[in-house]
Parts: sequence; structure tokens; C-alpha cells
Amino acid sequence: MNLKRSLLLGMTGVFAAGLFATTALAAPDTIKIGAIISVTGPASFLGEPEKNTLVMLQDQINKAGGIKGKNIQVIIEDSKSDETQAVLAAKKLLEKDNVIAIVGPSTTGESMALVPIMNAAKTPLVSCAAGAPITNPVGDREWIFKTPQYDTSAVEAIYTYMKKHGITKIGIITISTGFGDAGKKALQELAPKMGMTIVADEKYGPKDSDMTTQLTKIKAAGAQAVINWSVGPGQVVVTKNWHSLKMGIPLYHSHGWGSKKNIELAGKAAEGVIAPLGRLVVWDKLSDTHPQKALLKKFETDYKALYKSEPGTFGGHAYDSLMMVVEAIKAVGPDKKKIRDYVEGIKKMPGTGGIYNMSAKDHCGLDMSAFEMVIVKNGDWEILK
Amino acid sequence: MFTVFLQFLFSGLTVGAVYALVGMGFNIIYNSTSIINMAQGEFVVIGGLLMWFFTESVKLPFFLAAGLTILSAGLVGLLMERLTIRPLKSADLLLMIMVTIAVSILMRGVLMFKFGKDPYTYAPFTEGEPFTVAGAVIQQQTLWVIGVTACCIVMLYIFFNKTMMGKAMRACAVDTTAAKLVGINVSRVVMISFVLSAMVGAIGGIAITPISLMEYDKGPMLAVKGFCAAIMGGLGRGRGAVIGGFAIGILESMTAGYLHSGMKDAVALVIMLAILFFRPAGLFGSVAMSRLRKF
Amino acid sequence: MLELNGISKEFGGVRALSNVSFTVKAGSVSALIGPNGAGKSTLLNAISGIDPPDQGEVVFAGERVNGLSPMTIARRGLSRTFQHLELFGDMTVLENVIVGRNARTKAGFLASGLRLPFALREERESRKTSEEILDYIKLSHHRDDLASNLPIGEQRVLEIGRALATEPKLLLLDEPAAGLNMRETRDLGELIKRIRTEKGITIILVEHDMDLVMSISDAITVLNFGEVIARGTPLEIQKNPLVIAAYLGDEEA
Amino acid sequence: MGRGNFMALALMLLGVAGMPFLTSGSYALTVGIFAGINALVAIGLCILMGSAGQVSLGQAGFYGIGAYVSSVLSIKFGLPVALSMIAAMAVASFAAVLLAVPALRLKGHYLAVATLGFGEIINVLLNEWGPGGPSGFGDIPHLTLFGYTLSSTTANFYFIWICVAAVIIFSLNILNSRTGRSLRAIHGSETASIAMGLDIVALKMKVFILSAVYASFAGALYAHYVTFISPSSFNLFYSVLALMMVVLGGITNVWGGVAGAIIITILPELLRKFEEFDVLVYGLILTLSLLFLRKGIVPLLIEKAVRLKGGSGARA
Repeated sequence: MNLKRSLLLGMTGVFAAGLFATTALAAPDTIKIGAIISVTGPASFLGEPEKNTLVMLQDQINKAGGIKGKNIQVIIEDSKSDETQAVLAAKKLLEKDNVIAIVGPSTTGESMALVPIMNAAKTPLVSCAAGAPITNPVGDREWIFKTPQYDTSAVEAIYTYMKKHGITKIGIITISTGFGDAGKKALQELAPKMGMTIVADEKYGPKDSDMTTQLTKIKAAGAQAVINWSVGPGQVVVTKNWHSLKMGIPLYHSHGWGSKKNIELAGKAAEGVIAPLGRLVVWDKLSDTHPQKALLKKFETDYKALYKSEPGTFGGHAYDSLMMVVEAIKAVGPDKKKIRDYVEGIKKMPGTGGIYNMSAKDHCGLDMSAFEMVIVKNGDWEILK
Repeated sequence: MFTVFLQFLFSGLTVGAVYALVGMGFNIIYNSTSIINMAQGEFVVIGGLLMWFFTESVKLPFFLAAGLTILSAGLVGLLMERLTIRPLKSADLLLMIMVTIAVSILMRGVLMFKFGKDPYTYAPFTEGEPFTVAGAVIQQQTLWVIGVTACCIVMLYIFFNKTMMGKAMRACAVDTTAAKLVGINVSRVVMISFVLSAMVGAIGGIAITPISLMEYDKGPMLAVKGFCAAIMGGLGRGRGAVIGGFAIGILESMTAGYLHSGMKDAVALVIMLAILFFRPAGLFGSVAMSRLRKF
Repeated sequence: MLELNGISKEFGGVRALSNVSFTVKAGSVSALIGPNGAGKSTLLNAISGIDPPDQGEVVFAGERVNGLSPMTIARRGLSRTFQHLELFGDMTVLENVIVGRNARTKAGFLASGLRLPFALREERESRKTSEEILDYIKLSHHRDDLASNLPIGEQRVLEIGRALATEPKLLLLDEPAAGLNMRETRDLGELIKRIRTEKGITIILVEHDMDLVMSISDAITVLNFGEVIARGTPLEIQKNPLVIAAYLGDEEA
Repeated sequence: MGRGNFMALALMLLGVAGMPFLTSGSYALTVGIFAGINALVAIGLCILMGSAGQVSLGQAGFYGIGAYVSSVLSIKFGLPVALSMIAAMAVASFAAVLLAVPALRLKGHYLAVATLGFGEIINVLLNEWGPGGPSGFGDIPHLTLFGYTLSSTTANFYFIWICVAAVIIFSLNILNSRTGRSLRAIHGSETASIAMGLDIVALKMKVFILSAVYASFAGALYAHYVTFISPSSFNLFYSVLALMMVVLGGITNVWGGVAGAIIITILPELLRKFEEFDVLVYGLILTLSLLFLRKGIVPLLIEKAVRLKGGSGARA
């Protein structure tokens, strides 16, 4: 009985405290940047490296003296991979923390849910998600930017490479989430334009444990290659199934494949798998004169030293998003409108994802050249020419 | 054509074996308590992740690692029963089920802390090329999973039919009050059922991880599918869950193969609903028995 | 009022009722007696539609009702009580009776939710009628108590009250005196008589308490092994050698 | 409606009216909006479970139908939002009938899994056939009533909580009437209910429809407020969450649904301070609350209040 009463009391207390609590006072000379990241939930494989990256960058920037003597504070909110939570997090960041810009969210859906809020609050958002609708139509997305490459760019890179090798009939297999769906749409959209025929179109769930059926169907349909579009454990399972079926046709992955972890998990099944990847994972194989090399090297080594793991493509997205905001503040000061205008005007800025060229018509600023076609050989990446 | 069909069948068997193993775990607890333990999926995850920890991180030999994993999972089951189910005594069943859901959220939190969000895997029990039957391939590990499932069935059968404790547990399943009257320690039965089902779950996790990989949040999906398997076979029927699991796995695979892979989950569920419509207590359950239970 | 023609019922090969036929006159009190397992409750279930007969015909108020759902039969004016009390335990005494009125009222989700005038009027009338019934069965003082808190005797009376609320033409009472003491049983007998004479409701009761049966029944039907072995006035039945044999042979009572 | 309910309603409306003045900005109001939307779903589930004794793990299905149908009708067919919302509720009712036909043959766990299956099927369909597929779609218009468009957070907040109040009154009216008594009677004893001439099948069917209407209404409100939806907002996790709200708040009382919804919505916001640990703390709080506040918060509070007053009675 007593426990019951104290629990009731305790809960009331927590709620009362929550209602009347004011945000912790930050030193007046810090610049507050918000971040909405899928730290938990189904998209947490994106959120984990993103969050780590943001924390690392914040500390590095502050240790180096901040921006014009002012420290930055990146306030990270967990969206739990849920649109409703993302909306709440944005409201909190905008109103309680008065951030001047927001980095993230991690997924396309969450980013889309924030579009009206950011436009109403007249605050820039630099998303870490790839979906084309995040920044298009640009007319309705005045305050929205994104750093990951377009799915269509990745598809273009794959198709171009395939055509060089005489592949025209393909089977696609995509994960039934926003990521896979966006890839599927890009694959379908570009196929007729680039002379590709999709002979089989298969799907699987994010937690499925065997995709042999789908791959068998693709093979039976007479495809010359398989393209898998997914993130998370699914692409490893597909790779293993592809290997054990001895399909005799090459397997291509999306840019979601870009983590050494995937090679480790798939083991020797990963040998020969091809994917369009940003240069982050293959920085050590770039020529020293490549404009991205120095930056990639520093990011990758710092991250590895700190977290004992790889930042991967997704950590890179967070890097690019935050650095765009930081560069803007360095240049024009902490003013929302000026930051927006600066980001829109970014030209030839090297990032982890590629070399950014933003414009009033393009709030992403990357194209096919952001990718290298990379094959797995002897458990390591190798750039295909 | 036949090769393709056979390949679909093998894929269905692989997936079905996973569901079957999870479904069996549900039945053990259901039989002695009428509770559906929604944290059953987490037991499987614990099995896979701890096995990874012991083999890849601590580098223990296979059997020692497996033994430790199963024991640890049993301990988790024991703790869960002692800390959350026992204090509730004979509360409303719905409440108990919600508690198991809350515990599963808690367990996922702990697992996320310990293991992060990455998927894990380790080498299959036996290395080597997959077997080929009439042109269709089946992974060695799939055979292991089916074998482990069979072993579990046999061992549970022996336990429930030949040992005193097992018989006591079956008595509890039929009539708790009567079991109490004849001097069976019901609370111990409940505890053992949690331990046992956690262990079966962990065994499942150990077996399936080389195939499907394992990550901290795979539990709910496994629980839902296993639950469906148990229901389809008729709750409380050990072999029912196994057949239910394989049935759902094969249904999914055939739907993906001959209809559309995007619809495989939906079609499997529709068929399950249809089965429930004609047999409201599952394929092997008896309506009369299910009426005796309130839940 | 009620006519049974050749009712038979089997449970898994066991004949629970075989070829039961008899007629109940309107406005009478009929009793159904017989040793345990003679098929009395089975017969009540067959009449009320809960467990319809395999063969035969149940004619209620001039119409064939077997095959109809128990709900429809109830709405036609047949109400009953249960051997193992089936009250709505977590509702008050008054609410239990009001539920009985449901068969005679209409308001649905929308009408009640929006408090439409007709629904409110209906509600007032149900409440009034139910309170009158509580007065009639002398349970008004327990009006707002939970039904499950009443002593068993009053629970049995409440079940009768609830059945009365449906405005039945025929009332089936399944062992209404089970678990009652002498005084309660006498009061119950009085109540049954009053219901018959004042409300003109036909009553069929299954009962083991022979004193009660003999004192209130107009006609008695004796069942044994699912068959009617005798039928007549209380006096005739008491003298019937078949009945005596059935009882002495099978039961100590 | 008893005095307790009247007081609770007055208190709630007072709180709602005062909220925009007590808090600055729209963050708290946005939390309030989601709490209100969740409350609508929870009230329906409360009636379904607490009064009619039916379990549902498929409320997300109805919630999703409400959101999707209303959005699609208003975008693709240019229907005024108010009309599209009503159409969405009609479609959800139809879906409820489809579900109820097989589900009403089932009990307990079997019913739970059937409703769960239904919710999952709807989710798969939204993924496969919904506009935008798994990615979802945006640019859904706001609700316009009598020429006024509800685009501001404050307007939405007031509107949604007025809807909640209306639904509470409607539900209390039902529960305290012939219909509500019938539902409780069925819960108490099906055998006796049939013998009293209650149409059990129709009643269960209708209560399923009622809960579906509430959930789809909530879904439509969600879609037209957030203006972006995707299938992941309407999956099994939401169904479980709704169940959690009801059990935590108290299954036997409509107010339990409201209280549970508010708590479950606010809790994650309060736990933001714990950052990484929030999942752990969340799980811990849920487990402890369920273990110690068994009957649910509202029934416990009523019990306490009754004991303080020394009275008896005060039932919802």
C-alpha cells in the first residue's frame, strides 16, 4: 500500500516537475544547434553513428576555440524513428531551446513530417535522409536541405556501370521500408530512360530471415543481375542467400552497403558484391590530390579512435549536415535567414558525401559523381574503374 | 519448375523452423499459467547475442558457450518470474500480459546498452557448402535449426511425460486448483515454466542467428510470428506450435514465390484468420478445452 | 402456452432426452422433477433455445420456436433463471433488473450517446418499472448494492425479478430453492404463487424441494433417464408407483 | 452523468482552456494535441475492453484507415476535409464489421491474435497500396470548418480537446444507458444476457464499430494536423501503446483511457533528460506502474477519494 502511494506520489511529482521545469540554462555565448536523430527504434542503425559524429564534432569544434570564440552546443533529441516524436522534438528544440538550425532527422518520413514546421518557424533544416521529396519541390521547401546523395544518383551510377558490362535485364529486391521504397522508385523511374528492363521486382521485411524465395524468382525470371536496395541486416541475409544459391549473376547493393561491418557479417559470401558508395569508405584508396581525401581521412581516423567502430556512410551524412550549418555560422553569424541563404549558395564544398554545389533549384547539391563503384575483394573494398 | 518449388519450400522450412521454435516457448508458459509471455522474442534475442558474446568475444568453445548462454537465459527467465510475475500473484491476465510487454521493453533497453544496435552473427554450426536436392539448395544451418527443433520437442516430451516435475506442470495446465489440492507446488511450477521457456527461446536464438543475424530489436517480430504459430496450432499444444510455425513459414514463402513478396505477411495472416474462423481454437486445439479457460 | 412434441437430445451418443411430450396450460405452475441426471436442465435449455433439441417441436404461444435463437425466444416472452446463478455480479441490484428491460426497450448507441428524448424517456420508464419490480420482490432495500454481495437467497429472488422485467408470458425457474433455508424457501413459494395469480404468468420450475413443489404446482411432470415417466397433479404423482420406484431406486432424497 | 464525471469534465476543460496561457510557445500544446489524439483511441479501447470485455491489438489498423482514407480523399478527390473525415470513419466502420465477423467467434488470446492480424494486414496494405508506399506522403490539407482553417497549433489544440470532451460525454452517456448496461451484462454473463434477450452479436459488433470510429477519427485528426503520414505510425507498436494507455489508466473507466493517454504521451517527453537511458527508464516505469498500480490509476484514485469521503458508490 505504501509503495503504491509513493509510486503515485512519485509519478505526480515527476509530472509536476516536468510541467514547470525550465530548460537548463546554457551559457549565453553558446550557439545552439538542434539535432533530431533516430537514436532508438527501427532506424537506430542510422542514428547511432550520426549521434556519435555530432557529439565528436561538437567537442572538436569547441576544443578548437568554437566559432569566433563562441562554443557550439548540439542538442540531440531522439526521434525514436517515429514521425510523431520527430514533430515533438522539433517543437521542443525550436521553442524551448531556441536553436538556430536543426540537423537531421535520420529518415525521409521524419524529415517530411518536419517540412511544414520548419517553414512556419523559418528555421533551416539540414536533413540526413536521402529521399528526393524532402527537398523537392524546392518551392515548398524553402528552409529544407539534405546532404545524402539522391537515390537516383546512386541508381544512375549502377546503371551506367551495368551498361558498360552489357547488363540490361535486372531483378530488383528491396526492403519494405522508406529506404527500400525510395530506391525501388528510383530504380523503376530510371530503368526505361537508361535502357534497363526490370524483369522481377521483389520485397522483404526489415526483420526477415531468409530471402531465398525472392532470389529464386529473380533468377527464374531471367535477370542478368540482382540489385538489392536496403539497409540493416537484410542486405547481409540477401548476400548470404545469393551466395548459397550460387546464382551465377552478380549482386549489386545500394549505397546502404557502405560499412565494413556488412563485409564482416556476410563473410566470404560478400566477395564480388558491387555497390555505389560515397568515398568515405574508400578514402585510403583515393589519390592524394582528391579534394575529399584529407577530410575523409581525418573524420574516419578520429571517429575510429573515439568509438572503436566505423562512422560509415550515415555518420558521414551527419558530418556534412552539421558542417554546413557550422560553416554558415562562421561566415554569416547565428542568423537563421542568413544561414539559409548561405547554405543555398554553397559551391564546391567538399564533404564526406561528395562535393556539394547547392542552388536555389537544388537543395542537395550532389550528383552521380559523388559515388564510386566499389567491389568487395578479399574482405576489403576495391574501387572499380 | 519443380526445382523452383522445392527452393520455395526450403526457404519456407528455414523461416518456419524459426517461428516454430519461438512458438514452442509460448506454449510452455501458457500451459502452466495461461499467460502469453510477450517477452518470448527477447529470450531468443538474448540467446543469439549471448552466444555471440561467448563465442566471438570471450572465444569459448562452442558447447561451453552454448551451455552458458542457455543457463544465463534461464536465469533471466527466473528473474523475470520472481520479480514481475510472482508479485502479481493471480492478477488479471490482461495485466500480466501487459507486464510481460513492459518487461520486453525493459529487456530491449538493456540489450541495446550492452550490444548496441548492430546486427551480430557467428559461424554456422558446421562449415561447408549447402546441400543440393534436385537442384534446390538448403543451407546446412537450416537442417541444424530443424534438428534442434526436433530435439527440443523430444526433450520437452520426455520432460512433460516422464519426470515428476513435468507431470506436475501438466497437471497445473489442466486445473491449477486441483493441482494445488494434490500438493503440487504451483508457484514452483510457474517459475520452472519461465526458466524452461527462456531456455528453449535461447536455444532457438543460438540456432537461428547464423541464418538470420540477430540484433537487439528483433524480439517483437519473432514474438508476433511465434505467437501466430502457437495460435494457429492451438495454444498449449506443443506440437501444434511446431506445425503452425512451419505452416506460416511455408505459406509466406509460397505467397512470395507465386503471388507477390510484398503481400507475404498479409496473405499468411489472412489464412491464419480464416483458420481461426473455421477452427476458433486453432488447428489442434479443442474448443471445449479453450472454453474452460477464461483466456 | 407451451407444447412439447417428441423432444429428443443426444450428447455424444448418450440420450439425454427421448421423445418428451407434454403441454403446459396458460396461467399454471408446472413442476419438472426427477432424479439427478434425468434431463431436467437439458429440457429447460432445449425449451429456451440455449441448447436446441435434435428432434421434436417446441411450440410456444402457438408458434414453433425451436431453431430460433435464445435471444429471439426471450423476446417472444420466455424468460428464465439459472441453476448456477448467472447474475451480473459487478452491477447493482437495480441495474440487474434494468438489464431485463432491455428486451422491451430500443435505444441504441447513437440514441443513448446523444441523449435523444425518446431514449431518456425510455430510460426513465425502465428505471420506474424496475423499481416497481424490486418493490414487488421485496429487494428495494438492496437497490444500490452490488448483486454479488447479496446472500444466495436474495440472489435467487433477484434472478426472478430480472426475468420478470422482460415481461414474460412463461417463466422457467431452474432450481430456485437450491441453497435456500426453510424460511427463504417458504417466501419463495409465496412469491411464485403471487407471480402466477397477480401477473398471470405461466411458470415451469425444476426443483428438488418436494415440499415446495407439492405446495405450489398445478401439474407435475416426472422425468427419468430422459423420459417422461409420469404426469399429473401433485396428489397423483405422490401415489404413482413408478415415481416412487425411480426415486427410491436412484436417490436418497 | 454523475457528479464525479461532471467535475472531472469541468476540470479537464478548465485545464485545456488554461493551457495556452500557462505555457509559452506551441511545444506543450503539440504534446497536448498528441495526447488528445491518443485519448480518443484509448477511450474507444476502454469501452471495448472494460465494458464489453473484448481485447483488441488492432486499433492501429483503424487509426491508420482514418488517417489514410481521409488524407487520400481530401488530396486526390478534393473533398472538403470535414467530409473526408466522416467518410474515413464510415470506411473504418465497414472494416470493423469485416473484422468483427470472424473475431466475434473467438475469445481471449485467439481474439487478441485475430485483431493483431487485422492490424498487421492493414499495415501491409498501407505499405503496398498507400500513396507513397512505406515512405508515406505529405502536403495533406488542414481541417477547415465554417471557412476557418485549423492550421495553428493553438486552434488544433482547442479543437481536438473539444472533440475529446464531446467523445467523453457521448461515451459516458452510452455507458450509463441501456446500451452500456447491456455491454457490462455481456461481460458479466453471456448466458444470462442471451436469456434476457440481448443481441450479443449485434452489441459486440456495434462496440467494435464504436471503437473503430473513435480510432479512425483520431487518425484523421492526426493526418490533418501533422500533414504527413506514413505506414510506420500505424503499426503494431501503436496498438500495443494504446493497450498500455488503457491498462495503465484503468480499463474500467473512460477517464482511465484519457489519463493513460496523457501519461503515455507525456512520459517520453519528460524522459528526454535521460537521453540514452530513456528506453530503460521508460520500461522500468511501465513495469513498476503495472506491478503496483494494478487496477489502473483512475480506479485507484476513485477508490482513494471514496475512502476519504467515507462514502460508497461513485461509479462511472
